[in-house]
Amino acid sequence: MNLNEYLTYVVLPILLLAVLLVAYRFFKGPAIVNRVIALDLLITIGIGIITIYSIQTGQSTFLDDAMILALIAFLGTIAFSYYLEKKKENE
Amino acid sequence: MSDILIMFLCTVGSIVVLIAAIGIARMPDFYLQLSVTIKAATLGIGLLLAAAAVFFADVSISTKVLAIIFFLVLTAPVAGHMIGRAAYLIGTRLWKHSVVDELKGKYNDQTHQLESEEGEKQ
Amino acid sequence: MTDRYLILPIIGHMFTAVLLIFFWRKVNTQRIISVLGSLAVMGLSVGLFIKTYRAGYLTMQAGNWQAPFGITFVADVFSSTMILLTGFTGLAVCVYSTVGISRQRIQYGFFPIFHFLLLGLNGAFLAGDIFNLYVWFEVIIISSFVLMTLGGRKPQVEGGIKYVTLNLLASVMFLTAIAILYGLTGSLNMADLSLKMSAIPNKGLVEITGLLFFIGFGIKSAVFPLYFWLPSSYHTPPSAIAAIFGGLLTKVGIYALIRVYTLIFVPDPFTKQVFLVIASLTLLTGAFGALTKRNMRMMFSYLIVCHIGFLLGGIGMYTRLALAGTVFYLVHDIIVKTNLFLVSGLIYKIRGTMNMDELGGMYEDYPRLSLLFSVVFFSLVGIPPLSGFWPKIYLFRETFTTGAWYLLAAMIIASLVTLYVMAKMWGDVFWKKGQEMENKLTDDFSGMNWKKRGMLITPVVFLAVLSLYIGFFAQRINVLSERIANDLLHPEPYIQAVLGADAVKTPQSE
Amino acid sequence: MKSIILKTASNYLLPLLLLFAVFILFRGHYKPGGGFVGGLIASIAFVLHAFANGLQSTRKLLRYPPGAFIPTGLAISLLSGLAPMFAGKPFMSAEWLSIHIPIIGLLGTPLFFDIGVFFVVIGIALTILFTISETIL
Amino acid sequence: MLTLIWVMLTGELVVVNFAFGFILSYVILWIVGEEDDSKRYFTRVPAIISFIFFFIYEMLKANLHVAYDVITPRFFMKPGIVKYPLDARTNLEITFFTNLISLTPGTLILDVSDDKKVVYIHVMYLEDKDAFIQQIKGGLEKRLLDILR
Amino acid sequence: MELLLLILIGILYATGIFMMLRRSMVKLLIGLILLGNGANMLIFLLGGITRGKPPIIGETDKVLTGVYADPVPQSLILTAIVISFGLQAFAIVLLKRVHALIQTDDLNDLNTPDTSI
Amino acid sequence: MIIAVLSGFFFAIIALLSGKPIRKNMGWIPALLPLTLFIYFFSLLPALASGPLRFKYEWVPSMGVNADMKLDGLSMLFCLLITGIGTGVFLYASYYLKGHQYLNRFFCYLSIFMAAMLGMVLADNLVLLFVFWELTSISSFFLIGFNNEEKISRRNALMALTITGAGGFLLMAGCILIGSASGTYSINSLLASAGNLQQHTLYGWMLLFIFAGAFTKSAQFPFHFWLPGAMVAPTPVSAYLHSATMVKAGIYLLARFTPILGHTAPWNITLMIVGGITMLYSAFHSLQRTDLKEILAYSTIAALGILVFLLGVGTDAALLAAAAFILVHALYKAALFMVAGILDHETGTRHVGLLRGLGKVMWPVATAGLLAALSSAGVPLTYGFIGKDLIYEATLHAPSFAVLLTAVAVLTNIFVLYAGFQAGIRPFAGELPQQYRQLHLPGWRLWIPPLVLALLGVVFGLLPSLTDEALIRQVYTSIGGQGTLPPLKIWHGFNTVLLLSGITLVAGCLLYFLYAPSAAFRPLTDKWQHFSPEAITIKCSRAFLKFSNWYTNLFHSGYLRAYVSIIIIFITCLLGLKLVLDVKVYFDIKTNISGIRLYDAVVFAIILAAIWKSVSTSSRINAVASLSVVGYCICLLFVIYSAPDLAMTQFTIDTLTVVLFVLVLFRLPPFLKINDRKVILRDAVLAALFGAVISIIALEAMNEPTTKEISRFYAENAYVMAKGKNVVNVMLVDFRGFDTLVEITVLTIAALGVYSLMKLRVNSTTKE
Ligand code: NA
Ligand code: NA
Repeated sequence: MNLNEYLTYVVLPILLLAVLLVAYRFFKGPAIVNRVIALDLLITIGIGIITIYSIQTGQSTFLDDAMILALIAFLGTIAFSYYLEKKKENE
Repeated sequence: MSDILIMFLCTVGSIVVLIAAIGIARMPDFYLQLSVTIKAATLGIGLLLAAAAVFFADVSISTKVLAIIFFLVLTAPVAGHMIGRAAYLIGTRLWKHSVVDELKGKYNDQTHQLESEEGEKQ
Repeated sequence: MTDRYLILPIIGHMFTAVLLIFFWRKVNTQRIISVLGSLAVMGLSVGLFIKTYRAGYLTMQAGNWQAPFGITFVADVFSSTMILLTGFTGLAVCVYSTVGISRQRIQYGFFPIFHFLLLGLNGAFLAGDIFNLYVWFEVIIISSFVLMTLGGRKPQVEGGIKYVTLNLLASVMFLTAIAILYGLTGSLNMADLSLKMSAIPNKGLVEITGLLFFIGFGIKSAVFPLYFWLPSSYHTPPSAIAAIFGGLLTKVGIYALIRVYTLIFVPDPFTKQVFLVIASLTLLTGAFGALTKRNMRMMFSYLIVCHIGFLLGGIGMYTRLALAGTVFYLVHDIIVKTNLFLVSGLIYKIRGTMNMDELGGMYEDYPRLSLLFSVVFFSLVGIPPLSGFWPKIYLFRETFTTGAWYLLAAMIIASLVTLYVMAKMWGDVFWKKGQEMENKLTDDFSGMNWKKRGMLITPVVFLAVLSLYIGFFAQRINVLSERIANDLLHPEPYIQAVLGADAVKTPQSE
Repeated sequence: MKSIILKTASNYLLPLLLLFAVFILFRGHYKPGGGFVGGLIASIAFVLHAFANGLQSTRKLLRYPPGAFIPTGLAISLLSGLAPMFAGKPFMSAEWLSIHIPIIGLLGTPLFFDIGVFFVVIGIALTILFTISETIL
Repeated sequence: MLTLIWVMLTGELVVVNFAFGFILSYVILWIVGEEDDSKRYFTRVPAIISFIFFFIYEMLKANLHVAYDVITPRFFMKPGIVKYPLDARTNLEITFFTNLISLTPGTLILDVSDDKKVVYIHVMYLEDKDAFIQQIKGGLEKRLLDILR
Repeated sequence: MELLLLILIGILYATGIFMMLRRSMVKLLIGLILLGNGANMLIFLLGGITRGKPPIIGETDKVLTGVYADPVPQSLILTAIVISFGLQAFAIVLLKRVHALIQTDDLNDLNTPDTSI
Repeated sequence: MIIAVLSGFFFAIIALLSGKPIRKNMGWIPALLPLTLFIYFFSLLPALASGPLRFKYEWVPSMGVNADMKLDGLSMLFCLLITGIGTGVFLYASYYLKGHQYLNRFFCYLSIFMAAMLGMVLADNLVLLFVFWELTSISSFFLIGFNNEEKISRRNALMALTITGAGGFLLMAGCILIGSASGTYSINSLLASAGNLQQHTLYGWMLLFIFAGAFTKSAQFPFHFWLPGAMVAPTPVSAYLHSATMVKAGIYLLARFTPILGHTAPWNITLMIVGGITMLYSAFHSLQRTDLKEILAYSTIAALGILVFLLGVGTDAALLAAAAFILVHALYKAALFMVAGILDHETGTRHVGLLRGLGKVMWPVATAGLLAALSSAGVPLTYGFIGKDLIYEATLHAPSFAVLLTAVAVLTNIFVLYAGFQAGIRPFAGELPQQYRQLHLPGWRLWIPPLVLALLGVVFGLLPSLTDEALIRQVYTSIGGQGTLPPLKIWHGFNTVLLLSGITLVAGCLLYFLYAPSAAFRPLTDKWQHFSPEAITIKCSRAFLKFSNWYTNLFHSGYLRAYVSIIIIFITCLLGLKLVLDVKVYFDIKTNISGIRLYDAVVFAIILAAIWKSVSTSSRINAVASLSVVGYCICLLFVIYSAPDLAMTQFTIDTLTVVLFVLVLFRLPPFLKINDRKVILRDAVLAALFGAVISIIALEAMNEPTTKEISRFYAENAYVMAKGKNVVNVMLVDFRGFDTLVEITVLTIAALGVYSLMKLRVNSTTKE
């Protein structure tokens, strides 16, 4: 089994399984905060998938996308936190 | 040789990620879910990225990988802190088996000011 | 012929707009810059028109990338005519706006956005690339969104929601059509598309793509049953804004439709039939709507819808003369509709209401203005020999040659209703005795000095003179229209101008 | 949102993100990136700062109102497009200098064009976000 | 520091690049305003490295603990929120400390009090509150403050 | 994969429209965003999709060779994405403005300018 | 000739600008214009004998529309009437409206009208004719509505304009149809192609259109009712437009087209029936009116009916009769109207029952009235007698139904006589009531014109040869009369015609003496009022308005989602129909579809789930979160399918959108909980159909092979020529850099828009 096949048949399925589990949490909730962290983790795993994909294809270009994801994904989480706090304040 | 290293890193990394995923799917309350996810994912992704660095074996890529890891380590805890804080503020419940909550009642309802001592509020 | 100065009417507005943003909040400076800018662009437009009229086709390859690889700008007689009209109406509305638009709105960017709108229009007229056309359309819609809601009054934003939603829907349809076009041909240059589309064997699919464009442009030009955004919103913004909308926005949809349906597609009988039926229904819908409305500008809005039917009908008949009629009507309609809304603005300034039941006495108080307005109204109705009359000759005529009876009937009904509602409005607004004094107290107009009055009236006079010119020197416009129609039906020179002389092979068959 | 942690983190992240934004801008011609993404990242940096420290301090940090970036950027792009016209070429023709600079590569009008895009994007993103967050309706 | 990151990002170890990176960093720092304590990073490189290794070790240990709990069917957790008195005083210190706490599995910072005296930590395995506090105090916080001060 | 994308595009268009038919302004906005995504995917799909070969010329090459992703649809989508961001931002703010004026999210409350004569 | 026409328009402008002098005491000056023109046309009269006079001017030659003019007999008759009676009316009006605030405007309209009328009768081009035709309608609108502050004036003006306008547009269609069928708009050339036109498949339509124009303008049944309404205009207008000239435009049109379209069964029969009904209907109605002007209006309609009727009979005799009767009627009717106007002006009433014995105080007026009435009655030695003679001559020798036609003519003439006497004799006869004793003869400008007209009626009656060869025969030839007919004479000897004249006279006089005008018959007719053309028209127009309202509100209901539904239904139907009709959907899974990988499937599944969530969730913030999942997954797809730039941009923008939403959303209330299952199902089906149509089209497009020469060009030249390695970015800043420039413009505008939308509050008193 060479590297590429190993990645395709072992590593990626593991990651995809992880994605499905996180997605389960996202859709199940129950509260918005659960969804937010699920979303955050989804993106993080996305970084992993992109990394594996870039190894598979030999295109280091995709790592740039991973970098962007890493840098700004948390802004979304911060925004949701902001929303929740403001919403609370407004009540 | 490097292939084996890559495989190793990838396997460990993906398993860590998977554990985090199982964690978030299984953990009974929000805080516990949050606890397991941030770091596990950070570690796992870090390992995967390290695998990429080994694979490309190029200074520019290695530095890039380092940069990504650096960003992750810098941002993930902050994000976790923010959403955790927000969750507490909006009253997300702790797991029923939790043993102690010393934060309870320390937030000023109007201003969200957080006291260090219980008595200072009055 | 390549001409790198071709895009000056675009650059001119862009330059003006950027300059205006630099002078943010300086109201008087903005007024001056804006008028000068409009004047300059009008000059450039006249220059472009003359050059194009002589040369036939001018092209510019942006970035010096040869078509079909770069973005091409093409000026043919049609587009330069549209640019010229935009220049005229733009200047008129600009001058009117200096007084007609409140200080606050100018402080919050009315003028730069106005120039961005004109920029978008000029861009759309010159675009020789279908995606570039899309981008220009986006400029147009976003600036119109902003102008529509500028000031944020309740009816404005309520109408704005509908306007925005349906126009975005139109954009999506337009983009969908482009996607399919690219999927079919791998090209975006309109001249290139013209060649490639005719080579595609799956004609049904080609027609479908055309229909997608029709839907996109149909929403923008407010044809039945895609018109709803127009009567929901056009009466809400200030008159100067409504004027530029009423004059040009729906027409750019028609322009694009004509462009696409002459250059890239050729309507098959099914499509023609669709156009004709929709044109007839548009005429009737607009007419019925105009009959029911008692607010002047709402009525005008429906008249816009109504008169789009003439244009679409001409396209649907798709003969040389019908297209010439359409182009003539387009020329007339742009000038007159713009003026119509300016006039409504003046009336509003004087009386403070648009409701015809509350208006009256204009004839007594402002006899000369009334006369001026009547010129506008008559032109709109198409009282011969004013501008609206001439194109109907060709349009009526071609219904006989193509056998589109229902279109003729719809055109007659629409003309009659237009006559009726305008006469009724004349009776109510001008002839009827002035109502209680309450309205007169708020007469903003009488309190103005001659300079301000001049700024308001001169544009109306200017456009009225233009429409009189169109009416009395119809020969010139007609020659122009026929030439444009001819050009449109024979796109080979266009393609050659864009892609080079050997792009079009001489037809092998026959 | 007053959180010491976020505040501190954002203070360090801001220069980092800005640096990153410029990096993305300049390398756009060779690798993924360019003026848009660069500008967006730069504006995200400021947004983050605003989340943590409040709008006023971000405004103070910027020195100029974000709206000022817009005409500046537009002007840069427009001029970089117009420049070739003076050399007798059509609008937006690329003109390159023969100096090679690492990362950035060749200096040329398309680069300036991209820089203009960068500024416009910063300007609009910040204008939109700041306007919304400071207006209490 | 920024210069270093720039070079890292671009991945080209060329003198010109350093120079450009430096100028750029300078400009950015000028834009974002004064950063008084940015120079001190360089003096502490060895301490930082040893700290990193310590931290990675701690993190792996905790990770395994949590992982075991996650994948086994029953939970052994005793979660709770603990008030932790801070020794760290400056914002930077606090931030570093809290981030590291959060990165360690099983612990999570919820908030810092407004007077910066205490942090509230969510802990997964809270057998003994005081022992936990002592463990952090003696380990992570002390080592961290050694580096930063 | 093209098949899945086709289905996805259909679903994006359909749900986009479905959301536009609801009574809430926010849903309307979500619908528009979904529609925009659908159109982008359509361009992407019809431009031809290619795995793992971005249109970036290698360090040592001067031209793209072999199989590579079509750069045209990418540049078109990029433009479209950015434009729709501008439009969305405006639409969101408009929504906020409307809400501030009439204190509702219900589209049924917006018909004053239409039904008046 | 054209100068003659244009002078009217020039003068109109002058009149408009010289308000004061005209209002003061220079009111007679405008009358010089028609007078000059009258003299001009009169001087051309001899030249006419040697054939029509032509004038050519190219106006819009590319459309075949030229300002060509032709002066033949028919035109000459009308020109002389227009300018001659015009002179009288101008003079009359200058006194009648002396000192009126808007006298100058009045003369402006009047001159426009006169010029338009002249243009119309001179035009030798169908379109030109229509141009002037419409102008007469418009100027008539302004003249009817001259007393604009009265509601009834405005209403009747609008009614007249609408009816004549409707006819006008149909006439336009007719003119253009004829022009396109024959290839020319020149009336002169049409004469040659009369045969072709009558064989044309659309001949019926041509007739329909021409008749529509003529009947509405000449107030034929059932379009007649606007004319009595038009009597709200000042009397000079009634005298000029609504008796002598404008209403005869329809007659002129029919006469003009007689040689072109006439002499066919449909033409003749329609005209006879319509003319006949109009004659009787309006003649009968004139009995019930007590208002002088209304009586005259109905008798005018009757006279117009007679003319239509004569043109319908279409024999040479009938044509000659028509030619003469135009002149006869114009002379006496204008005079009678002016007389009625004088009475109104002096006494302030037009009620026949109130006016008595006024001959004693204003004998010249009485003379004019008497003479005009006699002429209208066809008393021997008046011109009216000759006219009536010719009519009876024509009906008696009609090719079929001669007796019936004659009877109709006689009956009508009796009523016409009655009406003439009511207006011209009754007010002057009898005892002068007390309240009118102090009345004086008004100024000469008021009574000279009717007197001259009435006298002319007698002069021409005594010396019919004055008009015969020079004018009436010319008219006769130009409307297609061919045979030689005996000259006009006072005395034909005793024959049937004379007998009929006698009967008419006697019966008419009996009627006059025995039946005093009253509203006695009104109840009777009021019963039928619901079925009168006017009532039906009003009812129809009300229904039409109601329908318009219903229709407009049906579509334009105010509900955005209704609009969206309609649009989507339209799109789906249109595209679906086309797909079904013309496109063969085929689906070849092997050639076009590449394999589905695991991550494709997972990403796809998550997108679907997220879309579902964003649709079904009842919480806003959940919807936003789901939406960002969709966005991030798409982003991942972009990475997988080789679009790193896209992925970056999509990702950053999605994040910013979330920020935006978050900033806005927290103040909004939660979603409405409206779960009408039926509505949801309906919308879902519609949306699904729409999505399916788009998918099918996309599938079809995917199946088409594509050449990629353009992207190949980019791939090959991005580095070589544009010096960049990221082809997408090179496209963005260089190959397609213009798009990007425009795009940042869009962003700029959006930002400005957001700024102004959030900050600007315009106060509601500003009027813009
Ligand atoms: Na880019
Ligand atoms: Na682009």
